[in-house]
Amino acid sequence: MTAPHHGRQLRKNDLAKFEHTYKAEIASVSQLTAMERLYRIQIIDPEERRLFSFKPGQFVMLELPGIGEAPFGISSSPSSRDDIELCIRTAGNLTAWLARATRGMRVGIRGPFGTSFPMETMHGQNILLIAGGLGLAPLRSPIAYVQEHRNRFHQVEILYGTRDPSQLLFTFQYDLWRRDEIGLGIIVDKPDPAWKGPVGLITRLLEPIIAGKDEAFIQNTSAIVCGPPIMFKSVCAMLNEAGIPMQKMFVSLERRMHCGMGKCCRCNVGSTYTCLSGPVFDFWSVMNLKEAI
Amino acid sequence: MIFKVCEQEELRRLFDILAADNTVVGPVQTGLDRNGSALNAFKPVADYTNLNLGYTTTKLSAKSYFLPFRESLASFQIDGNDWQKTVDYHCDRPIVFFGLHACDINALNKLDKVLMGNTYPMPYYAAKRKNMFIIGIDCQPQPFCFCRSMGSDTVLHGFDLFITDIGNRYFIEIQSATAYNILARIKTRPPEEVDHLQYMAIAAHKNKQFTSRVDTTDLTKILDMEFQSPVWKQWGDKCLGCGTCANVCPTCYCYGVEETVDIGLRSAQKVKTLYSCNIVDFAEVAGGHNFRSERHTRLKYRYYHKHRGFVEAYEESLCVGCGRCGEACLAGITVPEVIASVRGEES
Amino acid sequence: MKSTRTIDIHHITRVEGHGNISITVKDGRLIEARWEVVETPRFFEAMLVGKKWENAPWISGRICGICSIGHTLASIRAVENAFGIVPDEQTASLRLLLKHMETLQSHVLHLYFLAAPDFLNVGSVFPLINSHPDVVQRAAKIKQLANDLCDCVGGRRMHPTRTVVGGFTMLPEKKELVRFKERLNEIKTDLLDTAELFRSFAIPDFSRETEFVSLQGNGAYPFIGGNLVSSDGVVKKEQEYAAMTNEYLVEQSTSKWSHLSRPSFAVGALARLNNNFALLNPAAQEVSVSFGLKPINHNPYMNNIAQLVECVHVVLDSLRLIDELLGMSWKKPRHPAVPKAGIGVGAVEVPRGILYHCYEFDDEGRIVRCDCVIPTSQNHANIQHDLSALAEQCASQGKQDREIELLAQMLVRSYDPCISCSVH
Amino acid sequence: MDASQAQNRTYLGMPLARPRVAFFELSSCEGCQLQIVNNEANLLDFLSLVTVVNFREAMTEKSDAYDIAFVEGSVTRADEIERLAVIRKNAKVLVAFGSCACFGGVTQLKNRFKDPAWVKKQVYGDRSIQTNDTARPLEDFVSVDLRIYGCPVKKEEVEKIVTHVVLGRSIVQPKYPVCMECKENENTCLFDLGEPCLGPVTRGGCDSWCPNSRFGCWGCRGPAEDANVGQLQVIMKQYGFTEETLLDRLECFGGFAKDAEQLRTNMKLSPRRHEGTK
Ligand SMILES: Cc1cc2nc3c(=O)[nH]c(=O)nc-3n(C[C@H](O)[C@H](O)[C@H](O)COP(=O)(O)OP(=O)(O)OC[C@H]3O[C@@H](n4cnc5c(N)ncnc54)[C@H](O)[C@@H]3O)c2cc1C
Ligand code: SF4
Ligand code: SF4
Ligand code: SF4
Repeated sequence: MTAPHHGRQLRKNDLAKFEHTYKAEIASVSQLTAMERLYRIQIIDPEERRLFSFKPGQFVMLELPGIGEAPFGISSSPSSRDDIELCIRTAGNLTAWLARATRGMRVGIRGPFGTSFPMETMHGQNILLIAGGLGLAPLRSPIAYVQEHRNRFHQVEILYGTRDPSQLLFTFQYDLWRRDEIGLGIIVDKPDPAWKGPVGLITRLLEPIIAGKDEAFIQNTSAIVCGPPIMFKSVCAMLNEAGIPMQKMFVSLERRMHCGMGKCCRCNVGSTYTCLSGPVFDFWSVMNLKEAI
Repeated sequence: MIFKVCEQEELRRLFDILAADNTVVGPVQTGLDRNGSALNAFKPVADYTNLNLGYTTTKLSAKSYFLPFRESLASFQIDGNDWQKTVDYHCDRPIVFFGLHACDINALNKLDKVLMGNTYPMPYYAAKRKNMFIIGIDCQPQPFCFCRSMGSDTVLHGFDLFITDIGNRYFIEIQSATAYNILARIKTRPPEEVDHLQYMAIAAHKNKQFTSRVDTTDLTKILDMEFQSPVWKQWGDKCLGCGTCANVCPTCYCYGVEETVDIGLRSAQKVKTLYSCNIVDFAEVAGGHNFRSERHTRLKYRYYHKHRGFVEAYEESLCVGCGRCGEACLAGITVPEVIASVRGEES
Repeated sequence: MKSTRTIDIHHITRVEGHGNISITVKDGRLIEARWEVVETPRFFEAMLVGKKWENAPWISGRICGICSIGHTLASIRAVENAFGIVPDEQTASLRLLLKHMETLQSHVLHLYFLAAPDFLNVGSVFPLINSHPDVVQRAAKIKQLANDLCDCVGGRRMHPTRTVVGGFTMLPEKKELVRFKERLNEIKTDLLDTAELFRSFAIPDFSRETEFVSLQGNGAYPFIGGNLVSSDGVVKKEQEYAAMTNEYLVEQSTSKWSHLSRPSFAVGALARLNNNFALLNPAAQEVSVSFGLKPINHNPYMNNIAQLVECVHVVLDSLRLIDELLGMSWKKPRHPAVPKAGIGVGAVEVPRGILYHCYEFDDEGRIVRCDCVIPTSQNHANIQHDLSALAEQCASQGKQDREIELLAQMLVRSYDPCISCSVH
Repeated sequence: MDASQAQNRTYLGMPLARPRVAFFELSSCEGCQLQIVNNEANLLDFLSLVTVVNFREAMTEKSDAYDIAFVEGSVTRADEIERLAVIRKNAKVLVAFGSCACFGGVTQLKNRFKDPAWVKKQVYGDRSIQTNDTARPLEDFVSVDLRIYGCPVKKEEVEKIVTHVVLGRSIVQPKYPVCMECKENENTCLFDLGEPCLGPVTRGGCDSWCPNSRFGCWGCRGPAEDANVGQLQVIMKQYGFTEETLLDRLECFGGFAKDAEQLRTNMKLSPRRHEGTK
């Protein structure tokens, strides 16, 4: 297989794992934007809760019996063992139902599945965390990791672009990030009258950050890029231009998924299962996947 | 490997022994097609005389017995705010396959790799697979068979018994201890030199019968290079996008999941349905974006999955060359022709 | 009270299709009672022109959702008669069984869902779900059996898929038929309970002499093909149907109307029973007599009871048919049809009365002319005459509007009219 | 049904609205409505999900306050256009119920004659009769929110759709052709048996109702998404069926009206070739 396998682990009781659902409860819902909500989800059984752990970049399958099941990237800190947070955009059947859901609703969780961002291998490096739109949701988990281990990283920059200011996610955290000496640049495509920041595509924010950097900086930098294919394609091209090795850029691919376990084939790109070998890929692997972008 | 030889009549006794406490599934003639040729299907059989062991092929593979077209993955009892999930692997009785050809057994071996291997074995499949007793039987190559090209004309494992008709007696290959013990209940003898010679003669004769072939040399690389080849569009224009090729194929396992609530709102079902990558919404995601909206991109994907991706992952192709897909395709799209055209060969 | 009263019922409910009733009474005297058929025409008889024969049963079955099986069988019979095909015994028995189950399904639908609410003083079957759950369950049970057996023999209960010219595309499995025997036996008591229920209803007392037209039984209570007969003594061959139906156009209706020896005649369960009483299964006869229903009965409201009697008959006859079918060894389900030029007529007794399909073919089997005569269109004139007589009687008895309105609607409903069918 | 009987239903703790539904019919055989009543086994559950306020075929009471209107039949007369406009105004969700409502159904077969006067004359002689020249689907006059395909509609599908509507789930209909379900049912392909079939181009969801009876599909559910009608034409020819056979099926229910029109033009086939011979 062409793709790396970091973060993949064999688990006990594999057979029973296939349809194993953690019963969980929606502990709180907060509206982030018109279309996105943040759901705090807590596994009900304390023993199961203790056993559940994940790495930044991994996803879970969230199920409402009879309504549907879909993959969502975990958006909270891997060290918080009490609950997980999912940032969900209303997009169709299940997500529309979730939009009406309130505290206390019982949902099913399978997972965590998939590969993760190799945070440990980035220790001692500069990190660029680049997000477009809903791409900030899966980035919030590695950001939390960086915050908690801030001294293990050098320069850390978050670059975030959305279509317009009303779509900005997690606005309540921006100051906290900056306080932890994480650079934060935000750009919008279509500003409203109140908008004071830069306007344009995310690449505009990236330019000054990589422009004129010396070889040492470039060689010591990793990037995590999340967003629509068109966005990560141009961002990665620019990073590549600047000399950052493709193996050190990580993207998260989104495909249709029905199982999360490399069986249903729906997420296949070329013939790589996005759910097993991904969703996190290094960009070199993505280049080798036919029709990935 | 242990070999035995038995008289033809002994096979009926073997059948009766197995049928006494198991569901036996085997090839049965179900009718005639418009040209008067026999139509065969794998059906549960209670009476040995209903078996058609000399069958050429079946229209559909045997997969409905281990990968049903539709299977409930879980059911839910809904109780106010709460719900209970129940999982059932739907495997209540062992199944005896009486008379699978080598290609179909190879297909099971390939499915094992994905469905029983990797991180998450699929219990619905595994439970049935582990409850199988397989008797293979030799066959005569048909004009559409290219199993030889795919290395699936013989089978090395994945069965209990394999029988070859060597003229008024059967040559038996024994793979499992279970099979060995069961065979003790019928009359067999060790093969003699003449049996070996006869077996080899039959195998040699069979090898000469193949007319259809696929050149797999360097195929993964060629497929990679020819990703943009215009031949895909030509085949795509013919494709009906009906999913028939995947549905008849012994190795196609892709599926979709749907959840439904019963009209009384008391229970819900999570149902898996085999899907086909040729179907228009196979790679469609929420919001309507379709990663393969054009017919030829979907058709191409089926070939890439079987002949490139699977090879890279498991060092073998996901196609056993049974030729069913080409036979069933109303538009006449066959694997040998498609691959030949991608290789730039005249077909 | 005003001296001139008009009762207008726009789109009478619990019937199939659209019809209006209008009654005007002045100073206790009837001025006019009108039965209007306002259904939109669909032009099936034009639609089929130019189409090959194999289209006829598939398309013309769509004339009616309730008796699509009857239409399909009449159409098949017309084609087969034109091509000189005589169905073998296996096909004939299966078709009759299918026909019986449609009759049962349709009669039970009418008796319980459309007629019974009137007698129980409710607007529909829905309130009965709570007030009379046993009644609704019984209706559902009988109907479901009839429909399931239609699925089994005809492929599906509505717009059947297995019925074709020359036979069937495939045959039911015998073990399925055995299972249906059990269920048929089981519902015998449900039918007796149905009779008890209807015995508790006050069937309006009203009679008007008329002529009754149906198939003429030849050794068996008639359903498919044979001679045509009227209670006034007219007998005609199947292919002479036009002389039996004499269709004409009237201004108040988009459906054609019919007459024979008198200004109007009636078809349907009551007509069949009046003309073929002796051929009913004895147990069915017994039920009939218990309601005082004997030939020739002229009370149109008794059509409900005639339907009930027929339910008993078809269930018992189906048991006989299944035994007969189980005794046969299955032959080829379907024989090839060779088209030829000519005219074919198929007459079939559908739940609401006798139905005719007639096609003229060219030598390649394309339809040149098509004519379908629907039971309800044959009944329209009779409904009009009954309605006038009823209104007159009510007016002279000084009945209240509400009562007249109910009686008038019940009268129309008792014919179980299939109005959209009659317009087709 | 009496609204007072309505209890408040919930699903997974979420309260569900109990929609008021009405059934209407335009030009049709009323079979699709009957399928609701034909659904004996689940009728009670159906009635506890919704409140039926208008169903002329089965009940006398009527109300114009409804949320969902199921409209069966095609539009063939001026008064139907008016009725439909009123229904559209009253209903939050308008459902085109069955092939007639979705595509014109068998009734649109009269459209092919292009000579409305002849059509009328064929049935009514010289008497004048009020009717539109063509039979049309609902969406030619009003916006349609949901389509339930089929001639007749399939009760299992109706049930599922109604349940989904009540639950507030989006309605996703199969995009694949009938062949998909036909294979699932392990049928022998009718082409192998020498029968024509429209399954390869017709939208699935009927569970291959007709092929299950060894009867080729006539396309009552209209085209599948991305249907390859051109290729089916090639196949029909290869299997020895005439273009007329294909045309008969394509034009039967109106879902393939454009393809049928095209084919008829290519064939230079007059719909009334018999006038002369008569
Ligand atoms: C690895 C991964 C992580 C994701 N993370 C997030 C997240 O953090 N927040 C978020 O809002 N969305 C996320 N998505 C997208 C999310 O899964 C879809 O929006 C969701 O499936 C829509 O489901 P639905 O039932 O509302 O839509 P429908 O269109 O009604 O979906 C029907 C079915 O199609 C499949 N499907 C449809 N769209 C997608 C899709 N884009 N990806 C995968 N399967 C799909 C699902 O199986 C779903 O059950 C992620 C997707 C993937 C693959
Ligand atoms: S792809 Fe075709 S030839 Fe290969 S195994 Fe599947 S059906 Fe057989
Ligand atoms: S019978 Fe019709 S629907 Fe079934 S596979 Fe063949 S073409 Fe497709
Ligand atoms: S098989 Fe075809 S004609 Fe029959 S119900 Fe399905 S779509 Fe309609």
